[in-house]
Amino acid sequence: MPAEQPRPFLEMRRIVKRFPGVLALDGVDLDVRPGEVHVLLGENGAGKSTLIKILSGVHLPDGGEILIEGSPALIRRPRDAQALGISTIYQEFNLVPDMTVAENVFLGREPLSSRRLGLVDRRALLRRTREHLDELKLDIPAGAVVRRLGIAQQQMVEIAKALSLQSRLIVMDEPTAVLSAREIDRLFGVIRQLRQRGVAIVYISHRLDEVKVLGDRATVLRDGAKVRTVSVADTPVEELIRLMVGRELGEKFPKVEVAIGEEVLRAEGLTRRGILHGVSLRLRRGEILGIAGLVGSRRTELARALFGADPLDSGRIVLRGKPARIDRPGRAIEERMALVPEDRKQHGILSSMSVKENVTLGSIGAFSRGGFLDLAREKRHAREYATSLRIATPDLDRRVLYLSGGNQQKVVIAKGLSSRADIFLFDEPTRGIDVGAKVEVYRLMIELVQRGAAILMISSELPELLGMSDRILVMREGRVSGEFTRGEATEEAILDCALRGDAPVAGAREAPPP
Amino acid sequence: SAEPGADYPQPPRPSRPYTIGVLVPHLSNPHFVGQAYGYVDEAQKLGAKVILLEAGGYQYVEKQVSQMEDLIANKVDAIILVATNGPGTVGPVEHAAAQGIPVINCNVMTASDKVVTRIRSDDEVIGRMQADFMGKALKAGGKVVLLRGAPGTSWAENRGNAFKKELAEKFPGVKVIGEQYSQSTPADGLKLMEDFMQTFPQIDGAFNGADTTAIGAAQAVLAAGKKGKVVITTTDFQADTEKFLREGVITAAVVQQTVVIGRWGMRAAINRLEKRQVPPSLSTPLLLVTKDNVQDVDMRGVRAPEGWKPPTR
Amino acid sequence: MTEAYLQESQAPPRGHPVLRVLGKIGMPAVVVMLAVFFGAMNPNFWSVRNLSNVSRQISILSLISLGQTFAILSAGIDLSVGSLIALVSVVCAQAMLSFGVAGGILAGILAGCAAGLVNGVVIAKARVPAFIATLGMLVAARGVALTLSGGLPIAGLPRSFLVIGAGYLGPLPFPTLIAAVAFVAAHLVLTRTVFGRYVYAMGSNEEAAILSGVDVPRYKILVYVVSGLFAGIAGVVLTSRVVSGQPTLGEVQELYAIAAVVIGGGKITGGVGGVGKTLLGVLVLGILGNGLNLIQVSSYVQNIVIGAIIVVAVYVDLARERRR
Amino acid sequence: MTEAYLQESQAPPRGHPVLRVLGKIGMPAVVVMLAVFFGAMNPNFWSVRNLSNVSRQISILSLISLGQTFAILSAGIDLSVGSLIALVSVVCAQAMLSFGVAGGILAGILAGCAAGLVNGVVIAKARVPAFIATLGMLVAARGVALTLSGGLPIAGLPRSFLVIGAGYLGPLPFPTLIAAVAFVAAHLVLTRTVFGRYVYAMGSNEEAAILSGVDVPRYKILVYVVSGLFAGIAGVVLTSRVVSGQPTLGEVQELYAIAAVVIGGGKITGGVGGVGKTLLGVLVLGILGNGLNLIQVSSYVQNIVIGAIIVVAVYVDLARERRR
Ligand SMILES: Nc1ncnc2c1ncn2[C@@H]1O[C@H](COP(=O)(O)OP(=O)(O)OP(=O)(O)O)[C@@H](O)[C@H]1O
Ligand SMILES: Nc1ncnc2c1ncn2[C@@H]1O[C@H](COP(=O)(O)OP(=O)(O)OP(=O)(O)O)[C@@H](O)[C@H]1O
Ligand SMILES: [Mg+2]
Ligand SMILES: [Mg+2]
Repeated sequence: MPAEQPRPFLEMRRIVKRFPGVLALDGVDLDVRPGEVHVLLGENGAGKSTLIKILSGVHLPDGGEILIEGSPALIRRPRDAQALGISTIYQEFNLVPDMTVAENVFLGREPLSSRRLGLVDRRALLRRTREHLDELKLDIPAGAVVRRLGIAQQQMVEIAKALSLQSRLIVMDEPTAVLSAREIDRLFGVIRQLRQRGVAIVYISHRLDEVKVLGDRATVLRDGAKVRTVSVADTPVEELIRLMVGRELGEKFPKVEVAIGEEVLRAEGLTRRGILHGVSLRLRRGEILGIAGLVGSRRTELARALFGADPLDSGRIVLRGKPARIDRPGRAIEERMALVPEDRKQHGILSSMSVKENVTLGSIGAFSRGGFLDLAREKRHAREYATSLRIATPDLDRRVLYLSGGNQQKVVIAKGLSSRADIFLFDEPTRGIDVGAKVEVYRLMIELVQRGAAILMISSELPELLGMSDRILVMREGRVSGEFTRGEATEEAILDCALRGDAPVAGAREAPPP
Repeated sequence: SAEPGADYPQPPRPSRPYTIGVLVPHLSNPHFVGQAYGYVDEAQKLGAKVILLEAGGYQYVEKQVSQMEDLIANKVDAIILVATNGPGTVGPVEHAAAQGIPVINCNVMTASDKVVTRIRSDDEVIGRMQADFMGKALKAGGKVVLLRGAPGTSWAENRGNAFKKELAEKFPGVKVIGEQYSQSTPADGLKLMEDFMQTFPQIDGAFNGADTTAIGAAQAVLAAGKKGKVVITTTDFQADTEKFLREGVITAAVVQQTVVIGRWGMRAAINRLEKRQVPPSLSTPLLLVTKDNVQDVDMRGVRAPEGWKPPTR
Repeated sequence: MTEAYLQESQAPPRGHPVLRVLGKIGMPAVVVMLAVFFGAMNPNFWSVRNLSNVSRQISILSLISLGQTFAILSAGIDLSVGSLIALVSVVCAQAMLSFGVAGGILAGILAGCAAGLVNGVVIAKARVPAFIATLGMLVAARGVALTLSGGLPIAGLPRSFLVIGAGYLGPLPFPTLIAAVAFVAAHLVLTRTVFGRYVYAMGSNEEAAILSGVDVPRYKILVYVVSGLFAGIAGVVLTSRVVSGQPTLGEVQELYAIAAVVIGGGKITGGVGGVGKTLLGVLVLGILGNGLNLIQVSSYVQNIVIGAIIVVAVYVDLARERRR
Repeated sequence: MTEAYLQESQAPPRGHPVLRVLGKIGMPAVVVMLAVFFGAMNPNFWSVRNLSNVSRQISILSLISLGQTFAILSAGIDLSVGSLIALVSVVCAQAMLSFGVAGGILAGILAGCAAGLVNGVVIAKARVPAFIATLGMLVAARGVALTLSGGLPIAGLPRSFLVIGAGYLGPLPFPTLIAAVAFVAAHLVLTRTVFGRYVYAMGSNEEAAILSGVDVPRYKILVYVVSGLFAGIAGVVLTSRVVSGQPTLGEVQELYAIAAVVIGGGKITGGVGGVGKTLLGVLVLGILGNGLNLIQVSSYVQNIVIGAIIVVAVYVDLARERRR
């Protein structure tokens, strides 16, 4: 890190932003120098995304000023930010699902073959997109329709898009949340190159290990206020956490060994053409079964198949000793299963409904007599989970739409936990939630298994898998490629098992001509 | 008594069965169902085959134009047209004429002169007859409102205007204080009359371009307890109109003999196809029906028989 | 979410100060404004008789708008309600002539529910988009009504039946009462029952609802049966008002029902809205329809005014939203 | 997205084997089926004269459906196209009487664009939902048309103007040609131009488009101007076809235009669809309208048949989708 301090590229001064019922930002300062990776840290709801949304013209600040290279800048629309050389990778995906990768990468700045007629030069569009994809070593077809890509592939496309802008400041709001080791390495490679080229980077993440390897300086936010800006190198992780959370955290993984009981879920040769190939697994009472694998290894599809959300071509599922026909999620829930889906925006939250209504949706039957709701009891129940997961919301009637990303994720988890289930399928449950809340989620998982539940946890965060699982299955290309007990599992062994043959994460279809 | 409409007599049954296309604006009120009966029944007697098409409403000129094209493409022998609209139907009429397919124009007139004959009871006369009755009924002078009927239709325009003109000329004592178009359903007539009665404390008479609105108006007057205090005149004579007229809620109805229009149209078509002389215009007599003469009305010329339905294929 | 972006990120709309003041209160303000205005132009507007007229005139729209509220909240739509009124009217009248008043009413309401059931099954099971399914029903139901009635009104209904449309309880016309009861019932169902909660859930994020165990097909079907039920009641009431079965009733009413829901503040894409909002929408349309007649605006010009007010009303309401 | 989810996760619909076979091909199969059927029932169906009739009859629906395609693709809707036809017709006819044929045509088309512009501004700038904005225009434009014309048709248009509606080029009626040109143009715009890309982008994820720096308001306005333009052309052609200005033209055509887009396979929520798909939808409706007349189905029953076929056609098409 350079000793002398170059003039900041960006200065944000005393930024204030109010939302109904929330003071999201309360006079926050931020300055970012060329060629530095500046990390934004803070609990869910601290104001990180809001700050960068103001920087990128999504929100208008209620107070404060923004300087670019010392001169005041007016950013009223995303286009203004782009014009100033600021590009952003948002926390929530912002691709156009029905358009191709290429069309997305160049959306808003299509190469033209005739400026006068506004004719798009499709060849150039595809060619230049491929160039950008290659930079990231992605073998996603430039003509693939984004809707058919996986969540991780979509994230990589977003990154490619942001890079293609040749910006001088790139904001990344939790870019790695949906990525696994391989993609993350590539991303970091690119980030280091950018730093060489003097590009400034604002980096938001809840993965402190990343912060350590990548960050130059870090600015910590708490409840919309800036706590302090520190040099990452000179600040131990525990200190960062204390600055964020304002208190000491207990151990990271409050794992408790629980007596493993009888088998509650058995899958035999689950097969879905082109997706899953003869997957078998056993899940026992009191057990946390971790599922590792690269993105695209079909862990999500496995979970969805177990839950009856996707049809199976062959294979059988045995629940609590009895063969079960789970052909729709409704059946799964009747069988006291619960799923915390991976993609919260599409499968998780009901954004126009309140926090309360989201949390209780899966268990609403429990609060009704003859179809009529007992609203008071429902509210009490919802409050329990909201508080134990520390969901940051002014009140339980706030629409989930208005919660921060991590708090939305907490709502999704609460929804899963609040059901009467005793078999839980967690797909990337801690994605995007802060360190404090993670520990909270782990505690709740332990409580569940102590109460005799069984948990299947899909995760791309190996430390989390290693820390919490009793057993770990590794998947590759829709097959189980290995199994480890808590004792024998190590990061290297699992990665190796997941990577073996290093299968391409491709295969999304070409776009049909519009 | 003689079959109504005997004064344009039924021709002898032709040698070969003709196919006649009949186009009407719609088939969702007694007026046109009665007329449809006239066409179909007469055709049966004359051994002709009828292709009966409705446009679905006066507003669907374009659909009627298309239907006429379809009939021409389908090579019918003659076309009987009840125009949705005067100028709008000129094109296909001339097209048919050019194809040598004779066009008989009934009830609502097309603006084209390429038609064999025009058969109708005149809208102006309908308006005037109501005006004369209204004028006499309110000889002391009074205030009347117009429920004109469907906006943009020739009958609503012509009948209403004729009514106002006649009043202004012959009965200056009777003032038109309000007029409004509405879809011609009882529901709309009811609402419109309710609102009129709120707008004007004193209403002595209500003109109706069609009896669909008159039935609604009658309800409103009944509900307001003004039965008999408002002179309601109307056009045509469906079952409810008759009921209200007998009860003295509706005062007078100028009745078109729709069945007769139908029969005459078919007779003219056959005559033309059999190379007989057809007069360039025929007008079917109108009846002024009130409580006093209602029992002498010969319904055979006015309505389709109980339970008759337009042919469903 | 886009509207979040729009809401938070854009400066509040400029525009006439009066609008801005109104903007603070939104749709209720619009309703009051309209009433005050028409009252000033014609005192009769406030007369008990006229108000009870208005309330009776809007009872039909109220009923079908309630059904529409369910459909739209669930991210669907029911274009068939207008035609269903005609179908119900014909069925009800014909049945009444042979099976008496009770029989007729029952038959009419059942006809409405049956048609709704068909809509529901086509949408939920065959997974045909609601727009298409109910458009098909719009066209077909009208055809059935015309075929059954032969295009003729069905007259001669028993006097006793007419009280439904013409009767009063104190100053309150029966249709008004029926609509009022319907409003309360619908409100309770939407806010206090599992079904109501699921209606919102389906409209907010169908996939998430499915993964949360909501039996979406089943409740979707129920939604359209409910809409059909309300159309059935509306059809019976209207039949009584016009003392005859009419195959031509209800044309374009579906558009006004949808308009009522959206004017009130319901989101056409589902998940947002409610009975209260719908009531506001109905009031705007009802007061306009009555008031413009009372101040004798020509029916041609009425169209222009109504069109404009619909837009302005919603604009004012949104102005409030954005100010939050 | 829900249906994406459904496609993946639901078993293909059971249902009659014939349907299942058809399902493999989808909407084109439906079109062919209908044509073959009507041809078998009445040979005249295949006569050159009849086919050219059909092509002319669907030209109007084609034009407004194209405009509707833009609106729906952009996740909007244009309910006003039907009324705009009437407005255009009246303006065109009146202008023509005083300024001659060219003047009339120009005035008509400009009127369409102007109305579209109003729609666009209200939607994009005042951010009133497209449904409400264009519903308001639906009601208001009809009112303007009636007021301008006094409710009466405007006759006496110059003969030379009538060729547009009645003329031929070889066996091809002019309206058909005009529609054909419009189809090609619209296709090129949607597939080859930046504007076209943005239409899809706005419809598929408006927020993403905004965040990518697309000037969404500007292009939204353009979408409705285009829709108004097509309504303008349709209005002029129709005016020539009915040799007069007509304030009552085009009623409920908006519903059929939307239906055409969705029947073809366009997604009512935007982002998915295209000119080719819309053409299929138009053909289904057009062939039905003509064929049922040729085989002399009673007009009552026609409604029932059309309603049913609309639903079945879409069902068959979706069956194919799901098989993917
Ligand atoms: N080779 C491929 N072919 C087609 N689609 C793929 C492929 N790889 C990944 N995908 C898409 O990427 C998505 C994410 O991968 P998937 O969920 O199947 O595995 P995963 O291990 O759960 O990934 P994640 O780590 O994101 O949960 C999948 O839903 C799938 O649609
Ligand atoms: N559009 C909005 N409307 C209302 N409140 C909002 C909106 N966006 C954010 N908030 C609130 O502002 C606060 C900060 O949200 P923000 O998204 O910036 O948190 P964050 O630091 O990004 O959290 P996370 O780590 O979970 O992403 C939260 O309390 C959130 O509820
Ligand atoms: Mg965030
Ligand atoms: Mg996954």
